[in-house]
Amino acid sequence: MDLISLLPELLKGFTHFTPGNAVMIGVGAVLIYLAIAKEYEPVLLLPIGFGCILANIPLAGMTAAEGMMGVLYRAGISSELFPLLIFIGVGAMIDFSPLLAQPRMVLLGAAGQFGIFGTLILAILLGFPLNQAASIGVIGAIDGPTSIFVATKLAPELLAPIAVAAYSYMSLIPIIQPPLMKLLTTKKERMIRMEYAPRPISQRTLVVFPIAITVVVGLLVPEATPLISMLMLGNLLKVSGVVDRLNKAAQNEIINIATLFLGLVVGATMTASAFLNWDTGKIMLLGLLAFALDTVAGLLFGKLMSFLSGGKINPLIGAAGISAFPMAGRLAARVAQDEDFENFILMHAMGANTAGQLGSVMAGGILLAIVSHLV
Amino acid sequence: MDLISLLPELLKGFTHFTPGNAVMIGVGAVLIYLAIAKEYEPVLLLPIGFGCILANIPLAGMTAAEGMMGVLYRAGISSELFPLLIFIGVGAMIDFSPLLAQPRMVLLGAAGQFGIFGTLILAILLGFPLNQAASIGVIGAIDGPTSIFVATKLAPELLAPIAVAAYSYMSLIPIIQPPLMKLLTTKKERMIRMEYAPRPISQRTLVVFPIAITVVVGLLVPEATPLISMLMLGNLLKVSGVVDRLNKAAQNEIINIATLFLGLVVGATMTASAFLNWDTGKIMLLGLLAFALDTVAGLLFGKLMSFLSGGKINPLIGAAGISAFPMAGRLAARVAQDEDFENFILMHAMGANTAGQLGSVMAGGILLAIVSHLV
Amino acid sequence: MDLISLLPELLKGFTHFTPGNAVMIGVGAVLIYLAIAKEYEPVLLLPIGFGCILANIPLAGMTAAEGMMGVLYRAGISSELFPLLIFIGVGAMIDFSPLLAQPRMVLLGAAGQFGIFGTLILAILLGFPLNQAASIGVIGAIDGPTSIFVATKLAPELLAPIAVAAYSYMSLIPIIQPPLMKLLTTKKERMIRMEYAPRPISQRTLVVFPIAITVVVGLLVPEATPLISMLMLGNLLKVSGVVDRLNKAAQNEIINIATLFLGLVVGATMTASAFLNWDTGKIMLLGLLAFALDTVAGLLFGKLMSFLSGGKINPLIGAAGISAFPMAGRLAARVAQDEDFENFILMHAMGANTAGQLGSVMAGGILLAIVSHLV
Amino acid sequence: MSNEPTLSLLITLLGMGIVFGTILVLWGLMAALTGLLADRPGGADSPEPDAGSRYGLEKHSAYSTSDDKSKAAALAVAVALAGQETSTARPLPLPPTALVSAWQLGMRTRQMTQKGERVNRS
Amino acid sequence: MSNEPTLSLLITLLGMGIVFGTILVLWGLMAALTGLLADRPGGADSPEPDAGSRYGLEKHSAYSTSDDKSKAAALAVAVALAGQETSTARPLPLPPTALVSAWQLGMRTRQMTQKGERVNRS
Amino acid sequence: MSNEPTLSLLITLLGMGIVFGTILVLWGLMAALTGLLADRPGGADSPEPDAGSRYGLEKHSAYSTSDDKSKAAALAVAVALAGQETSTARPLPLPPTALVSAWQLGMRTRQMTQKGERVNRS
Ligand code: NA
Ligand code: NA
Ligand code: NA
Repeated sequence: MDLISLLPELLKGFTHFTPGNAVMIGVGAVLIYLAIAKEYEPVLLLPIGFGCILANIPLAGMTAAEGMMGVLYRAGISSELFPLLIFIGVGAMIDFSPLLAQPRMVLLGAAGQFGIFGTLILAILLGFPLNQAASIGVIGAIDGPTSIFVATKLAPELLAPIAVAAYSYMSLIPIIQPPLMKLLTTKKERMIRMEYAPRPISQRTLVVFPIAITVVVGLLVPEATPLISMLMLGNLLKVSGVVDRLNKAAQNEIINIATLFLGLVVGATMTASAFLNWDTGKIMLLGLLAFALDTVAGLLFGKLMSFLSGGKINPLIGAAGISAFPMAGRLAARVAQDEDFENFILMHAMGANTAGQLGSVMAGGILLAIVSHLV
Repeated sequence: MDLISLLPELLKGFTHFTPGNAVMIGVGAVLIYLAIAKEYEPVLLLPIGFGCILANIPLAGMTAAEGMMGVLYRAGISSELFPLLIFIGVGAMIDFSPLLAQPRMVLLGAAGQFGIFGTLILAILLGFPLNQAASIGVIGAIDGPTSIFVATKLAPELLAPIAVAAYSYMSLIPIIQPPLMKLLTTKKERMIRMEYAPRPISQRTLVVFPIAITVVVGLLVPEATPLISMLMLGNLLKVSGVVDRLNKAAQNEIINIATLFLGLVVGATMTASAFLNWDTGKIMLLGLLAFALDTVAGLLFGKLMSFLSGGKINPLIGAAGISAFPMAGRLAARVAQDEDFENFILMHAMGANTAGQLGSVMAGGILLAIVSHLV
Repeated sequence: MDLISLLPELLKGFTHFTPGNAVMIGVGAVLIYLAIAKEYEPVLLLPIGFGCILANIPLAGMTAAEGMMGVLYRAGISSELFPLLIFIGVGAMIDFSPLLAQPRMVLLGAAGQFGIFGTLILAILLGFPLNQAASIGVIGAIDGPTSIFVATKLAPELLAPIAVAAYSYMSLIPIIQPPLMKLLTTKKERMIRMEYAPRPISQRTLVVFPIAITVVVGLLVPEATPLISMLMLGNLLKVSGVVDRLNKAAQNEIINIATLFLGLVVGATMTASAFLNWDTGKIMLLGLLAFALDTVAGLLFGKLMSFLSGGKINPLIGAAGISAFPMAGRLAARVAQDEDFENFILMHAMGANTAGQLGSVMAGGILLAIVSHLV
Repeated sequence: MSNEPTLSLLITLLGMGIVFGTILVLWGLMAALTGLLADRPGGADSPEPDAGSRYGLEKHSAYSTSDDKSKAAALAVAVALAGQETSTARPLPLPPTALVSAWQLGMRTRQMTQKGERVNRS
Repeated sequence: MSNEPTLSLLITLLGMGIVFGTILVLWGLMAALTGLLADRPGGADSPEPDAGSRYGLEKHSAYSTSDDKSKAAALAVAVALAGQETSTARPLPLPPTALVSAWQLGMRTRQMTQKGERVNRS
Repeated sequence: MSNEPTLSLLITLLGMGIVFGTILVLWGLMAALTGLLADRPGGADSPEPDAGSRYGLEKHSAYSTSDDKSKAAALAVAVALAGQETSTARPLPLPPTALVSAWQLGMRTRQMTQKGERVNRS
């Protein structure tokens, strides 16, 4: 009845608006700008940026437990469903043939995970508790769903900065890696041409591979089973050749819907109160270091393999072992070509790159296992 | 063991069948008939009609809490997810260029909302309590998801008649509007030709527009944020041009699945006991009035603008401000052409029409805010 | 701190691995082999096989209540949503014209359900309690979603072997049926040529049919309403011709996603402890008998109809009345052609086949009603 | 317990009885539907002449002028063969009287062109 | 209770007032957006010259050389008519000054070719 | 607390150790798979000769007759480049011995035709 009492109600949007909200809306706008103008991982940064804006409109209720973002958070993040659904689609898009054709390339997928642990050490030194430090370290998996999966289990309170770091830097790989590549390798090394004499890969091998990987990794690292198994399920849908309907569903509707909602929900955790603090800054810095450490470790291991093979291996492919499929693989091949326009190491780099994808998931699971046991 | 005791069990479907069920199955059949033979909003009226039939088959258990319709009701209506998902898809199908090219057209989107409030007054006079009266008024938003969103929050017990009224009359716009247009405008007015000299719209404008609208409307009317933000998210997915996967998902799988389930679940609330009463009849009548009031207010405001502009504005485009995108816009253009076959006001009418879409969502949010505060 | 204590942790995957797990992983691999190499219902057997493997990796946590499979089980099996969503898609793929063109063919859809009840009797004799025996009997519906729907309600503990039997034998129909066809019919009978002089089917008939079936079956057998109504909804989406978006959604995204998840989740119930027991063996045997009994009953009823019609009906079409759409229909037509290359009974067989689909759903609902009342 | 087998027999009798009973009802329903809702040439008493004629004219026109029975029969099988595909099936445009000879003749013609393919497939 | 009608009138006044107020804000916002973010010929002070020029050049090139006003107007309507279709719409490439005569002329030309169709449809 | 850095070092040692250990197991696994499951020319002891030969014949026939090594190498890269696209990838049909010269030659040929495009893109 008392309509005058409505006035504060009418202005409540403004009276509850904080400078922090304004900053975060700006952050969201920057993410959307990067997504559209720079095409940095747009399918994720655009929804994340938009979710960030939504989370900082006061009283809109979308991030409340019963609001849309709250409902989607429980449906897909708490339940871990969204990263796993995305992995079904990713698996259906990966071709493991280059790796199976040159099995020794798989070693590079191990070296490229050092950044995870190096960053963990640095995070501990900066004062983060173990569960948070491990979650920050997994930014070094250079694989969005893995980072989100582990962070949700170990330190959900850091989900937003970790996801933002993981996806932002993923897009910056063409800027982060080349200087390190040139710094750590000689021109002569970068000019090494590699033989490409792979074994022929039969259809049977391609089909048995994802099943065998699921079982073997599942027994060795049970905590990695959800991620690795969904990646391998997607791959099996593709290589089987008999379930085209499911293969297409995995590559389209399932991954698209999960990606859109994952991005929105991750962005919606970026409230001013949760995001605007020193920890976020440290995480962004540590995330950058994680990417660099991965690349350095991969390159050094590549140089070791080059030395051990008597100079038959181009150490650049080590940088492709960090995951970030398929950008890192293509980048290594392009840097080699920058030295020598007639040098083609793409197939080797893609082998290392898919090995990095496997290694990232396993390393994430291993860290999850160790830290769950200790915390 | 006592198989004779099974006999009533065998006939239970018939013994629990009431005349009301029969009437409602007839209503469902009529809705399906309108959907198929008359093509009145078939993607919604067909599922609503089928859901209505299901709800009136006794003991089928589909509308029980643990039945399929109960599960879907909680998943998509209680959670408000279905109307919001539909809005993502609608947003991805709307082109705001005609509106941005003629910003003053946005005013028509305000006038076309008077039906909401006029109907609220009438509903109060007919004895409906405020929360129900407001929900009935929002039929005048002439926008299905907005009506369903507000009704779910304020008066879920009236969801079925409100949704049926909203979608049925939406299809009747070509019958409801033209007589009012001819009654309220002179032939001379209908023959006014309008200049089309819009500013050029840059890609940047199209991208910034949905983000700015989300923030500004979100601050001014927080209650409208869920609806307006999902509409704008869909639009951003489209105009960004960099997330074609998500744009297609919004326009296809997301909106299709949400529409099918929304229709079924809304129909499933049409049980004989809930639907067959005088209130339903009153709501259907008030809904029709809401459409008429919107049109009248839009036309009168169009005449005012025409007068103020010195006769440079054709008042017919006022009728396009009611929302009901894109039917109302096309209809206004066609009525103008009926007078003068060489008069083209389609771009202006579409501008007013998209403005009506924005105005409807905001008016729904404003009414929700006021009434939530008072009830 | 005590890293030595981590060692058992590191080997936990192996220490918890049982011979039963190994056997079940083998079973999963065999299912995947059948799916890929033999193309036996690959869209279901491949996910089931993969889910089986996942369920037997110790400590992976995917089948725990909060694991991915647990989440999907509650979302789609406990809620009965997955089989019903699949039925929407199946309905959108079925053409009832051949049945409507020859209404008497519907009788064959009744005879082909005898296997359900015959198997129930055998299961009771083997010592299964009534609820389990009935669930096992419904394998004889020769229709995956019906079997899963009824088993979930009556005996969820037997879901895995029942689903595996239902889908495995479905693929074996070309091996199971022909010997029985040749055993039970004479060459002369198999050579009977049938008139094809159907009434013309109007669009209106095709539209009214699914609605009428829903109402009539719903009143006669309320327990069958969920299944029959979703089958008919899908069919209505198709024949209406005005909701192409929804029709495509039903035939693609809805059925594909539900099928993938249903398969995974059903497979994930195949833990060694739940699956490796004599009951599973008995169920597999009884399931095979169910298929044979259905075929025999269908053929004998076909012979009866042939006799009553004065030899105008080819008894082979009786074997198509078991459901298993559309394989059984095509098989009957092919066996007839094997005798006489110029004998075409495909349209008649397809009529019986779609009748079998209806009969299977109704018989499942009837058994569910009777047993729910008695247990 | 001891009478569970008896019970299962009773359930079988009852169950198959209801199945046959329901199916008989469906038979009647389908016969009624196809009779009442057939496209009538005059269509004077058609409850929805508009829709009926619209569908009749627009959607069946390609078929409705054809009275070649063998073509009609071949079409029917083609529709059935396409049953699994995800098409929006159109109603069967069959003439009211196509005798067995026409049906068999039509199929035979169709088969000639497919013979090689069929042999390869099986 | 007795003053509920009065309350509803007040709600109407308040509600329509806020609706108009918000819409006026949107008008200002849209005017500002279209003014500030227009593609400038020089683009010297453009905040994102890279992206701007890229979009301007790559995506509008097909239209931007055309100064035929009737074509532009016809295009605008074509875009509006296609509004419901699931396309990734491109921004309107309209020249800054297309007077009413050009607009009407363009549409008239377009209409000539569609006349028969339109009559059939309505 | 004070020994958390030490702990983190131990975790790193342990973690990288397990990562390398697991990867070594995968190496062995992959070597075994590619060895055991290769398509054999004779295929006498093949565990599933039917499926194997079927896939081999039906699906690779387009490639298997080609012994032009440079084409094979170019194909391999094309497959890798297409890795992100939503195709049902076929197994790599590479001949068992394609030496570095053939590989480099093939790529060079391919590159010639793409030079302009590549320059524009970067
Ligand atoms: Na990595
Ligand atoms: Na409106
Ligand atoms: Na059956």
